[in-house]
Amino acid sequence: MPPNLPATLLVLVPLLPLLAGLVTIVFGRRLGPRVHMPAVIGIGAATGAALLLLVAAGGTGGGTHEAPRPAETTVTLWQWATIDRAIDPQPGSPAALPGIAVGSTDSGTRPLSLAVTLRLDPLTATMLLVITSIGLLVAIYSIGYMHDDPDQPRFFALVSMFVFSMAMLVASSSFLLVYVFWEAVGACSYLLIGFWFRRPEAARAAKKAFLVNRVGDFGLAIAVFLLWLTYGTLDFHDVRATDGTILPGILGQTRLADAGGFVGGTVGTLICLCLLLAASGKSAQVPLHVWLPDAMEGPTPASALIHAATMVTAGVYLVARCAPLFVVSPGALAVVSLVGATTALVAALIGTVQTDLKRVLAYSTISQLGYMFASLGTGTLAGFTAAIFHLVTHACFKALLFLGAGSVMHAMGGVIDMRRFGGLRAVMPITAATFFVGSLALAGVPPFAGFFSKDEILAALHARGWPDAHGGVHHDHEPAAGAPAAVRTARLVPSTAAPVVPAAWRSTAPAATPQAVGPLDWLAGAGLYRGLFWMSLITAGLTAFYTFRAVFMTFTGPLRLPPEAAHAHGGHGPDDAHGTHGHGQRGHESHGHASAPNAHGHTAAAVDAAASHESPPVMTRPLVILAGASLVIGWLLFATHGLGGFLAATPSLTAPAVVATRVPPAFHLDLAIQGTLAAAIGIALAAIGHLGRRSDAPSLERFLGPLQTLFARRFFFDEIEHAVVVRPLESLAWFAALVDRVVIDGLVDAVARVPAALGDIVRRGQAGVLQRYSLAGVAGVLAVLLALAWQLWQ
Amino acid sequence: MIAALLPTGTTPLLAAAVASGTVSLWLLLPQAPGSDWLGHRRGALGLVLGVAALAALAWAGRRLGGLGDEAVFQIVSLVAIVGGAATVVTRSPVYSAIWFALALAGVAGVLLVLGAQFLGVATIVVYAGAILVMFLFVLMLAQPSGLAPYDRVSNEPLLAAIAGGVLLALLTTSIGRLSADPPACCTIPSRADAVATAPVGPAAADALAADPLARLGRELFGRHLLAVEAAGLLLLVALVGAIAVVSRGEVAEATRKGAS
Amino acid sequence: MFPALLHDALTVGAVLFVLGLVGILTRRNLIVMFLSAELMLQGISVSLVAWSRYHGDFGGQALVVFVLTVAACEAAVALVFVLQAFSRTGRLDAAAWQSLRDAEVPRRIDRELPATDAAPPVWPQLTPAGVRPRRDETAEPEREHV
Amino acid sequence: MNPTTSATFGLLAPEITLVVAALVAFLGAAFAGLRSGWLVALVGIAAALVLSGGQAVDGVAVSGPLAIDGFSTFVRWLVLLLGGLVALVQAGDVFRSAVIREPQPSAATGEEAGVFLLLLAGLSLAGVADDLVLLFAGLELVSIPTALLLALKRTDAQGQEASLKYFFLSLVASSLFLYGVVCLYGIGGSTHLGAISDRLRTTDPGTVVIGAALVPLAVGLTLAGAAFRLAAFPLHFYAPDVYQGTSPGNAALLSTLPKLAGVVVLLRLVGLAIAPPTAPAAGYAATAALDLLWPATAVLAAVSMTIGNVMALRQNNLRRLLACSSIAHAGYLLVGIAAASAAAHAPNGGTGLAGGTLAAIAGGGATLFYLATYAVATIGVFAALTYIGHRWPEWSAAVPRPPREEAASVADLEGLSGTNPVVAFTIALCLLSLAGIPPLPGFWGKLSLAAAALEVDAGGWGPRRLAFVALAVTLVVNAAIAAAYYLRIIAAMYFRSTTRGVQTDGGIGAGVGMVACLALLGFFTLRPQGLFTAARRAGAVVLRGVPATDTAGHHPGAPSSPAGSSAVAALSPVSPSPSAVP
Repeated sequence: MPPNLPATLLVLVPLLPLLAGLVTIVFGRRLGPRVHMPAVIGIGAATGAALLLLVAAGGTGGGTHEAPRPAETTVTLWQWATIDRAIDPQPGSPAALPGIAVGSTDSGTRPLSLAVTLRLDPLTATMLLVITSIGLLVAIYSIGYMHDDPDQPRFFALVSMFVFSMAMLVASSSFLLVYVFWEAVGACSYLLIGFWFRRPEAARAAKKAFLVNRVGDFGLAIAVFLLWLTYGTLDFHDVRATDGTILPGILGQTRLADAGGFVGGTVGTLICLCLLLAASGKSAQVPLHVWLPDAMEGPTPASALIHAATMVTAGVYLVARCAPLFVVSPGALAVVSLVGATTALVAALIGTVQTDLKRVLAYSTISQLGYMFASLGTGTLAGFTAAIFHLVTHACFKALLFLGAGSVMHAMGGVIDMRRFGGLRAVMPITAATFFVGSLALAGVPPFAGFFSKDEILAALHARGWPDAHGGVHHDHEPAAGAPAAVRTARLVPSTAAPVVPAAWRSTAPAATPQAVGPLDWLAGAGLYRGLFWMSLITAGLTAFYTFRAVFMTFTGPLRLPPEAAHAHGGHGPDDAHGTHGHGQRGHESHGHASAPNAHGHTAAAVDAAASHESPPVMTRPLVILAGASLVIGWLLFATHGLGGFLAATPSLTAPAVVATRVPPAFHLDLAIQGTLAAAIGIALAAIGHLGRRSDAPSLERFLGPLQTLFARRFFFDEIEHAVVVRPLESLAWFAALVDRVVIDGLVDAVARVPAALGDIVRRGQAGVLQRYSLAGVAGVLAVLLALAWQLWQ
Repeated sequence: MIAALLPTGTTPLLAAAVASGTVSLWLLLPQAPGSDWLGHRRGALGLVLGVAALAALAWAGRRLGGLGDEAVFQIVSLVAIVGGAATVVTRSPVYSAIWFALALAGVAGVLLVLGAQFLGVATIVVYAGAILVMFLFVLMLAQPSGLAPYDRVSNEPLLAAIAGGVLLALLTTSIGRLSADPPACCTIPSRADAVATAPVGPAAADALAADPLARLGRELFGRHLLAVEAAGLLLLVALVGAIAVVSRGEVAEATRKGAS
Repeated sequence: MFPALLHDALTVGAVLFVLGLVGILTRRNLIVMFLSAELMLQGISVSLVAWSRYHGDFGGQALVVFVLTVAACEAAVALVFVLQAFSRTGRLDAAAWQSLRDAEVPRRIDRELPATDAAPPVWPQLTPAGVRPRRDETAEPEREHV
Repeated sequence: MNPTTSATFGLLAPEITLVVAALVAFLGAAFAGLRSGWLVALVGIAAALVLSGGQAVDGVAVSGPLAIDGFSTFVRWLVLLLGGLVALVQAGDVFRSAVIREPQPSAATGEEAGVFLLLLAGLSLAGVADDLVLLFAGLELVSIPTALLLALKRTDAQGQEASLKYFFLSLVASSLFLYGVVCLYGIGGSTHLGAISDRLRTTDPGTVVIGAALVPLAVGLTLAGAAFRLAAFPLHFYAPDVYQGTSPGNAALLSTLPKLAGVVVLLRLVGLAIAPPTAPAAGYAATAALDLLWPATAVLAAVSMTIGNVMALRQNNLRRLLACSSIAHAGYLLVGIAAASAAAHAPNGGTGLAGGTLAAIAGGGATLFYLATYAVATIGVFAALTYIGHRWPEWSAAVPRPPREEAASVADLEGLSGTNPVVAFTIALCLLSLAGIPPLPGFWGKLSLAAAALEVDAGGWGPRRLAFVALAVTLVVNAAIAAAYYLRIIAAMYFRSTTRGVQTDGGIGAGVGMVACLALLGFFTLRPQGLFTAARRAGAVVLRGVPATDTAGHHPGAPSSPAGSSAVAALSPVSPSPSAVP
């Protein structure tokens, strides 16, 4: 590969979708039926470039036993702005990196340049490939899905702009740029959720998503400020000034090479918590997850792209990218894990009682993202790579599931309530089969993709909960606390070639670095991770349950179609599509066209099954491709341990404290069995409740199905199961949903309401009376004067 | 012991003057009758307190030295203050304007005592001669007879009087602190240095005695020539703008009437 | 040491300034408000001249000339505004202008006031013989709301 | 003392051009039947811009009461730029009046334009003034024409009420400010700013006593005067009423040009107290002034932005909402002033460049930069509102068409993206910039303000730094709150549909102004560096307290004067073109 090629490709990956978006905006109407071409071609070419980049980013990675050398390429596009003085890190703090020339600090005029710099490393390459390839498949799928929508140009322009923003987000090499594109993807998401803005739900959901995300963005802004204050720069990479001195970037190799180069303690924990707040907002973690289920008001392909596969993983990316910052704050890491596991469990519980197919998937997304956070929170190399691994596999199968749901929705005339249709495997065989594959992957059934990645996450959690079980070495006799623990463990790695348990893993141990102890470090004990492991295991079972509940409700049982389905393909005129997509099809009321006589009854028998059919090939082919990927990708990546080794060369993951936690890749049979067992129980429960039943049967009337007599023996079992398992589970889930709706939503609303209430108070002052104003003004001035006089003369 | 409680720069006498002045102002300001228990006694009480405040203020002042200077200054400043207070508290706006003319006379006197002859005369000419007469015209035009209700009540008299009292206390305290000791940080060990470096001050003030009018003119048309030009622009813009506003208002009025 | 004249003149200026401020805060007649504002400027002039004399610098006096000019300009503008306001509302009341205010705040209305300070004169009305006495609504003392 | 010479008038060529244009407008309107007064205004502003382009930026040219330096040149440019934009909007407003036939179409455009030109001249004079007298005259030349324009542009009851309220409150505010000027004069013994600065920084006991007694009054009352012009707490009450009662063009004027005056006053005040690099030491009164100024401005900043933003949340009248937003932005501007005054007296730093002066310059520069970006965005919004003009109400064909209504409430913008995409896009972009969404200029502005606040005492974690971190956090929180109501407008434009027609009778001038603001916003988004550098230089000049000398030297690159050149070189943005480490 020529030396300049990676840089060129790196620029091309975001540039091509940007151009595609601009072309679509400018020429949108003139392209007519080929309006999708720029987006598909642009994102397609970007996908090719991303594939090549994956090869280029390989660097020295791949070796499993020697510590990988960091691989990183940066390319600076232009200087955005230069500020003539940056804050220098406080002398004496770890951020100041003693012994390394930090620019011309003596004159106090070290310039801070805000450059637009892109970077290439394994993490970025992986993310870029996921973004562009899922984007490509979604764009192709949308050709079929959106083919009747009059606003196609806007849709494809937004998708292209989103791919551009997301690519820039993962490729930019500065916290400031990350912040800029963090907002940009939020804006794209806002516009796509509100795509059908004539529906008030969509507009409301868009606004909610934006406002909730602002809370997270606030966290990112504070984090950026704190990073700037602490490290004096915002770049990830090292910058070499003209005079040859190196300004170490926050995640640059100079700093990474120094074991004590990162600030822990209170400030470090605060930075990490702010970053976590940002990540929680974008990745829909408790308590900022409330926007994601509502975001399903957007077009299904957009949901698949943004709210399942890519944008919501930005938080995971951010935490993984900032791994060295987190590793020195075990307390913050513990909070990450805690938030993640809690989110996973709560969202899974809520998912079990949803009747809207897309909402089931939305809660499932929240839950799976929670898994990733739980894994990140372990702070081990295995945890970080497992999270990214799960991110990749989840992007595959969740996009598949969403697109499948979209296919169902497309065929059902916009109806997505699972109680209103059933037995669709007969009419939509390809969708049913691919959806089934996706569900197996999501449920974690071997050998599908989700199984491997979930297994790695469970293993990572298990390793933190039971260090001894993983061949950990106890350091009961710790050396003097002054010695840097990270260095110590790094020295141990080659000699023993055995996994080492950093001291911080035990609850009473000091922090991993010799500096200040963070305020939350007491959290990071083995006991916490044990609890989180069990939570995750339960979540795995719940995941399988709600996934297969949805599968059984949708695709098995007697064939039933909603009346709207007849209209879905009755005609292909734009008005028709507009009617079905554009106007409140989410409602339970029979909608359809007001003018068209509703000749179809509401029962399955009355619906002409022929009216509904499988989606066109342009929609099913992406499903098949994704299904194939979901089948093999987990096995491929796991068997070769390729991804883990590849990612280990990411500079962020070569921090000594991270490298110290390297363990040889292994397949944990016991964990695999536990995970599979949980999934099997979940599937079995779902099958008992829903397999072959009418999906609209209330839970008490389940036994009215046609197979009732044949399974008479199951009567007692069903009842017992219902009383012992289903009822408690349901009430728990309802309770979780209630808490979600009332408390957390209410809390978010309350946060929004406080300023408004304050505003109402302040507005009282604007009474319109001239002399009131002057009196109030003079009183204010007097207060200032008195305060000043008191301050000076006291 | 009261003095110990007060901040540097003020004296019990001054504080009493400010306090009684505040209360007197509150009592004298136009208020609807029967609004409190004082009733018709508030006017008398206010006057008594006001006189007391003036006396205390006069007593709290510094001695100027020569008896003649002292007496003249006391009289003209008394006129200014009484006129000003009466302007504010008189119910009838016409009387208020006339009291204001008296206050202007007092101010002119103070300016004369301070050695600003030109400004003293200019004040009388500009204000009493032009502005005030104009306003009296307007008053006569707008308010042919009697007292309007809004002249007989005032807006939040208590709060405004308190605000005024606080501000006056602050101002007089500041003025009193002008003769305080310098802050601890800045006492120069040797007084000789201080005297040597002392810039303009009371001694320089005597220089004013020589031909003040010419010097003021030189100042105005020397260094401040640009500002004079700017003042000319200000007068121009006020004149043109005022006429334009009036004429446009008439046009609008005509349009409104034509429309209706 | 510190010149007594400066002290006393500054005090006079401060008193005038404060009186003017109180006036503009309390009096509702637009013209009296304006006069009070001028009173504040008088206080400022006195203080400026006092400092000018203390420092032996004519800048302060020059500034007073400009204060006078500004006062004249303000007078012209104020006259126009006051006249226009009067021609629209028929009153010189500052509190009459309340139509611009926050949408949620009610209009502020004063307490009822008798028309004059004294009790309103009520003239005896002689009723012709044989006719039932009738109350004349228009003769009722007008009670103003402001 | 520098006498006023003919050279003084030469330095004032742009202002004189403005005045001549104003006279042309006045006389033409009165005697020659000139109808397009605003055209004269635009030509005059353009000519003034051309003339000011030739002025030296570096160094200080002092003549009479003038100091033409980097700061005053920047202010002058900003005045002319913003003045030109506002004039475009005002010109559009005239066309609108022509359509709705409220006052006579061109009754007094000559007078309006002339008054406006004199306002600009006054503001520019206040920027170049090196003397309290000229500063005061310039500021009054802003206040009185503003009140007159309020009365001229809208003659109905609401317009009258707005102008009346503004005028009387400005009387109070100017008197308070003037007493502050008296105190400054009392301290300084001269109206010359340089002399006042010297006396503030002296250690002579007699003068120090006067300073110690008068500094609180001087600081507090000057701040009050500036707060009125900025529409900052506690003198912000007039803003919502006055904006609501006047035309959008006047609202654009009110929300920008007086704010510039307020910032000029405050920066001059801070600059008075800062020792120049060559001065021996900071005096008691100067440090006291700085120590008093920063907490006061910080508190006013926090309160202003919070009050403005929360008050805007439930407003439906657009101009009222934008007035509340203008209050909030006054608060943001004060953050920079607070940072500048705090950093200028760093407890550990000495004087000159070694101490906190650089951080102070960061604060001043950030304020000026933010002001420029804010003003362009807010003029853009008002230009668009002027351009929209009127909307037809909902009506059915059966009944006669009801009259048009002025587009005044948020609901009046519904569906604008469908009917007028360019207008909707401009409003949206301007509002997003005001909200501080990256990468728009408003974001850079907020970033530089927050950065300036965070640079105060960056060495350690003292109480001052904690206060400023809290201030920066308040700023960020407020930006988040503000997004809610800006978003409401954007949502109304993009997420609602309507059948109401748009009149767009605001005239072509407002349309041109709108597009100009859009172009400027786009330019500053991509290349904020130029404006940033200029603002920073201006901040450096005004806050370094460069001694006023008649020598027009001090070129940054000139090696002739070692001390001066090194100082300036250290201030000028260094860009050693960093390259990435492969």
